[in-house]
Amino acid sequence: MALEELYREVILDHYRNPRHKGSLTHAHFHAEGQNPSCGDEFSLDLVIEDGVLVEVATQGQGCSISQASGSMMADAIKGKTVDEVKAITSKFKLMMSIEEGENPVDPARPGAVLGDLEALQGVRKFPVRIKCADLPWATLADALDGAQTAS
Amino acid sequence: MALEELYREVILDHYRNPRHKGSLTHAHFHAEGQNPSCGDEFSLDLVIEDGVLVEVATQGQGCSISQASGSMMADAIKGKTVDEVKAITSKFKLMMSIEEGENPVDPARPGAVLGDLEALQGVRKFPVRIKCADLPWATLADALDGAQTAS
Amino acid sequence: MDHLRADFPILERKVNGKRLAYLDSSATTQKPNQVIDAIGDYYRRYNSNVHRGAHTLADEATTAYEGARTKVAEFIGASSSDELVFTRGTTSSINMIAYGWGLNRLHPGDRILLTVMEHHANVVPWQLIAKHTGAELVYLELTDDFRVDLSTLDSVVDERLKIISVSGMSNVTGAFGPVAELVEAARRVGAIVIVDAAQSVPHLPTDVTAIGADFLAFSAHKMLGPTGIGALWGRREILEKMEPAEGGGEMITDVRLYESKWAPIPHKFEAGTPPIAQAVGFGAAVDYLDKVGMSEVRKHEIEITQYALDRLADVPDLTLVGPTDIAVRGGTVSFELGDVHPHDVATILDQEGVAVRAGHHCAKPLMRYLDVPATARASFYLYTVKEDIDQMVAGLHRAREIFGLV
Amino acid sequence: MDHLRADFPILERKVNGKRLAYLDSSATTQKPNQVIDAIGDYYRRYNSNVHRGAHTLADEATTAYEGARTKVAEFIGASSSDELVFTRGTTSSINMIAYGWGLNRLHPGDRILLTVMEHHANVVPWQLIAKHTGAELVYLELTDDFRVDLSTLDSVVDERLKIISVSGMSNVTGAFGPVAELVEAARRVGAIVIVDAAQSVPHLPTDVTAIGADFLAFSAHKMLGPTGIGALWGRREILEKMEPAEGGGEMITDVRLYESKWAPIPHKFEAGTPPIAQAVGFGAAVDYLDKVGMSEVRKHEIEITQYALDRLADVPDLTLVGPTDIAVRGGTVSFELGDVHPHDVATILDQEGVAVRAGHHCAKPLMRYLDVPATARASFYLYTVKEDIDQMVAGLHRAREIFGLV
Ligand SMILES: Cc1ncc(COP(=O)(O)O)c(C=O)c1O
Ligand SMILES: Cc1ncc(COP(=O)(O)O)c(C=O)c1O
Repeated sequence: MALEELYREVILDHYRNPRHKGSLTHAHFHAEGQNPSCGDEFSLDLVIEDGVLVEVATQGQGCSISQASGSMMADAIKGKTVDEVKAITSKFKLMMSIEEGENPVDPARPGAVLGDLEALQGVRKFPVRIKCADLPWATLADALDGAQTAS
Repeated sequence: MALEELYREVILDHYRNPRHKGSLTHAHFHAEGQNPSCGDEFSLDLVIEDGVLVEVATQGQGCSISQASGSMMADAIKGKTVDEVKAITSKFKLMMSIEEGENPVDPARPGAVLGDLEALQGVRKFPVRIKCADLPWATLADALDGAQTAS
Repeated sequence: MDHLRADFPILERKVNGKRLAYLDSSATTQKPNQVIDAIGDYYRRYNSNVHRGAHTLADEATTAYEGARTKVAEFIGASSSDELVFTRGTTSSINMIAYGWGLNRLHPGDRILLTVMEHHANVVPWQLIAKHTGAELVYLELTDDFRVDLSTLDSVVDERLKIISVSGMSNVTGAFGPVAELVEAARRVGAIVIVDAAQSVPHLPTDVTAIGADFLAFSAHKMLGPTGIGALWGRREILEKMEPAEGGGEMITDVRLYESKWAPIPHKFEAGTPPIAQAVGFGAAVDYLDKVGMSEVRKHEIEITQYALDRLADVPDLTLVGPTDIAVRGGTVSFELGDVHPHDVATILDQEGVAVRAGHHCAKPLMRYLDVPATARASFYLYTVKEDIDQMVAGLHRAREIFGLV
Repeated sequence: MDHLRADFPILERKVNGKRLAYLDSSATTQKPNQVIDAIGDYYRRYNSNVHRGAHTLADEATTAYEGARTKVAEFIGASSSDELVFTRGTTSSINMIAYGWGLNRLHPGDRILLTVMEHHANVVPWQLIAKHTGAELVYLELTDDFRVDLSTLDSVVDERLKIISVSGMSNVTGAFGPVAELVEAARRVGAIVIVDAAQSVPHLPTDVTAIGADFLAFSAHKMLGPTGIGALWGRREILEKMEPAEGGGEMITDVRLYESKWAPIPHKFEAGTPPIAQAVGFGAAVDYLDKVGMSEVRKHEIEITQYALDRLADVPDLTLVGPTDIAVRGGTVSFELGDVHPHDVATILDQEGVAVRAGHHCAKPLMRYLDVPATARASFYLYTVKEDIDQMVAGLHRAREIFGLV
C-alpha cells in the first residue's frame, strides 16, 4: 500500500534522528529554504575546502519527508566534491522526476545508487509531497551558488 | 405599442423646447441632480416669495424623458405654493409608482389631474427609465429642502 | 441536517477510493446545487454588465446584483443595503479599510490594536499602512485557554488608539474574539472597530446593529457562496467619510482630467466591473442559509464539534490547540498528534478520504506565539456528519500506527 | 464564425419578444458553454482552497488554478507564467500598479502621462496616487480622426516622466492607442509603460514581448471568461521590484508581528483566497479563443465592423464618433443620431431586441473633450453576425421615425 511505501522506516528514522544537525560558527556558506505553502524550513551550513564539502550542518523544521530528505542529503554529500554533489543532486531529481529523464535507481540493487535516499522513491506517488522532499536540495543549490559566487 | 406610449408627442415637444430654461442670477434656491448611471443632469433655480414659487429656471442635459419631465415639472410648479408643489410631487410619484399607493390620474379625463405630466405614464412600462423621469423631481426636493433649511 | 448533503454534489465524490470526508470548511466551504445553478443560470440567461445599461439584459443583471446586495445586507441585520459593499473577499475588505480609512487618517504615533490570533489578512494590511503613515501596531496576547487576554487592554486604550481590528472567530483555535469588550473600549476613546468576520458570519447568527462595531468583513466562499466575492459592511456615517481605495469606473459621479467626484455609498467603493455572477451566487448562498436558519447551523455545529472534541480526546498523543468549552468556540478544531508532523497527518488522512488542512493556516504570529510550528485542522459546516469525524479518527489511529506510536 | 453561436446559450434568448442582437461586448462578452461548464464542474467536483492544502481536492484545485495561469500567460505570449498575476479585473490591475509602484516610487513633480481617451479605470487611480504623492498628471489629446495626437509628445518626455499609461483600444471610439510610439518614448527617459489592454487583448493577437511595454492589464469577462477575475502581466524585473498593494494570506513567506516577508512573484500580489473558480473559467475562455485563433477573431471583427460602418453610413442624421479606417480601430462603434438622446436610442433598440450601451462609457474626460454628452455604442465579438447589425439599423430607422426625423 502506498502509505507504507511513503513512510518507510528509514525515513522515520532520519526524521526523528536527523544526521549532521546543527550550525557552524566558523567560515562557511549558508543558505535557508522555505516552503511557503506549508511552512517547512531548512537551513544548511557548508564548509568547502579544495572543492570538497568537508563539513555539513543542517537545521530544519517540517514534515517527515522534508526533514528526512535533508538528513539523508547531508549524509550523502558530506566529504564529496562539489562535482560529485552535483551528480548526486541530478540523480536525486531524476529519481523524484523533478527533472526530465530516466530514473537512475536500479530496482535490482536497492540502495546501490543513492543509498538511503532511495527510500524517498515512494514520494513520487504523492506529487504534492515532492516539493517537501525537494526543499533541502533547493537549499543546497542556493548554498553552492553562494560558494561559486564567492570563489 | 409601448414605444409610442413612451414617446408621446408632448414629451418630444417638451424635450425639444424645454420651458423655463435658464438660470437665475438674483437671490434664489439652487439644486443640482445627476443620474450617475447614465450621466443625465438637471439643475433648478427657484425664487420663493411668501411660500409661492414665483420664479423657476431649469437647465439640463440628458434623454428625452428626463428633460421633458423637467420641463413639464417647471410648468406645473411655477406660481404654486410650496404645499401645492408637494402635493403635485406626491401625485406624480404615485403616478410613476415610485411611491406606494393608487395612481391618482383619472383615465376618463386625460390631463385633468397632472396636465402634460400625465404623458409620462408610459414610462411605467419601462422601469429602467423611471429614474430618468424622477431626476428633476429629486432635484426639486433638494431645492425645497434647501429653502426650508434657510427659512 | 443529514438530508442537506444531497444538495452538495461534491460530497458524493470518492477520494483515493474512499468516501470523501470534507473537513476543510474553514478554508472554503462546498457549494450546494442551488448556488452552482444560480451562477450557471446567470451566464446562460441574463449575463450583462451592470448599472451602465439601458437594455433588458443590463437591467436584469443590475436587478439581480442589487438584489443580492439586499439579501446579504439583511442576512447580517444591516439597517440598509447601502451599508453593504461587495468586495473580492475578507482580505480585500480589510485592505479597503486600511487604504481608504487608515492611509488617509492615521498619523505617526497613532495606534492600531490587533490580537496575536489574527489571520494574515488582518495583520499584513496594517503593517503596510503603519509603514506608510508612521502609525504603530499593538497586540493583545492570549490566555492559557486560547482566548484573547483582556488584562492588558486598559493600558492601550488611550487617545492614541484609532483602530481596533479583531477576528470574530480564530481560524486556528476556533476561539471567539472578544468583540463586545473591544467595542466598549473603543467607544471610550473614539476608535473604530473592525471585525474580521470571515469565520463568524458563516457560522453564527449575526446582527451588525447589535454587535456595535463599525466594520464587518467576510467572504462568500466560506459560507456556501462562490470564490471571488466577499463583503464589507460599514456603519453609514463611517462609510460616507471613508475614501475609496480603488479608483475606476462605476464609483464616480464625475471624472475630470485632474479630479473626480465619488458616487454615493456603497458604489464609491466598487470600482470597475463588479463580480456580478458571484454576487448572484452569494445571494443564492444566503438564501440557502436563511432557509436552514443560522441558529440551526450553530446548533448543528455545537453538536458536531462537541462530538469531535470528545472523540479526539480519546486519541492518545493528541493535543488540542484551542479551547475545550463549546460555548466560546466554533467548529474549527486544530490539534497536534505526537511527533507526527501535521503535514504527514494530512497526507495519511487524505489516503483515507479525509480532507483536513495542515500548516500555519495563515496565522504565523499565532503559531509563533503558541510555539507550535504547524497544526492539523479539521473544520465543520452544516453538511458535516458524525461519520466524517469517525472517518478522521480512524485515520488518526492509522497515522499513529504508521509512525510507530502504538 | 456563425457556427460558434451555438456555443453561447444566451444568444437563443428572446428579448421583448424579439431575437436578441447582443451588441454590448465591450461592456462584457457572453460566455460559451465550455466556460460555464468548466465553472460548474469545478464546484461540483474539485472545489477547494488552493496552495495551503495537503489533501487531494486542494491539490486538484491548485493544479487547475496554476494551469489557468499558464494558459493565460501563454495566450499573451508571456515568457513565463510567473509574470502573470491574477487580479479582479482591469481596474484592479491598474490600481495594483498605482499603489504598488506609484505610491512607493513617485515624488512631488514626477509626472504620469495619460491620454484624454482613457477609461476611468486608467484615470481615477492615477488621480488618487497623484494626490498621495504630489505627482502630476499630463494628458495627450486627440487628432481630428479620434487618434492620440503625438505632436506634443516630445514636450512631455523628460526626466520628470515616470509612468505612461495608455489604452490599447478605446472603449468609446474603437481607436487603437499609440502603444509602440509611447514605449519608444518611455525608453528614452526610463519611464514605465502600462497598457490598459481591456479592449485589445480580447480582440487582437497579443504578444507582450513584442509590445515592449512593462505592464498589460485586462479582464476575463471581456474575453468570454467569468466576471470577478482579470490579469496583470508585468515584466519580471519590474514585478520583482514592485511592492504588493494588498496584504494578507498566500502572499507571504513569513509574517511576524511587526513585519513580513513577501512570497516570490506572482504570489506576492495575490493576497487572500484568489478567484479560483473564475481562474478555471478564464482558462477555459482562453482555450476557446486559442482554438478559434485570435487572428481569425480579428479577421471576423474587421469584416463585421466594416459592414457596420458601411450600413451606419447610410442612416441619415447618424454621426460616427470614431475613426473610419478599419486598420486603426476595433469593433466598438459609437455614434450619435440627430437629436435623439443615446439613452432613447438604446431604449428603442431594446424594444427591437438589440442590446447597445448609451452614456459616457466610463470615459467622461473623453466625452467632455469631444463635447458630446453621451453616445450610443454597438460593440462586436466573434459571435456577432450581420443579422445583428441589420437588426440594429432597422431599429435606428424606427428611432428616427418615433422622433420625427423622417
Ligand atoms: C478600456 C477599458 N479599460 C478598463 C476597463 C475596466 O475593466 P473592468 O471593469 O473589467 O475592471 C474597461 C471596461 O469597462 C475598458 O473598456
Ligand atoms: C479569520 C480569517 N480572516 C481572513 C481570512 C481571509 O479570507 P479570504 O481569503 O477569503 O480573503 C480567512 C480565511 O482564509 C480567515 O479565516
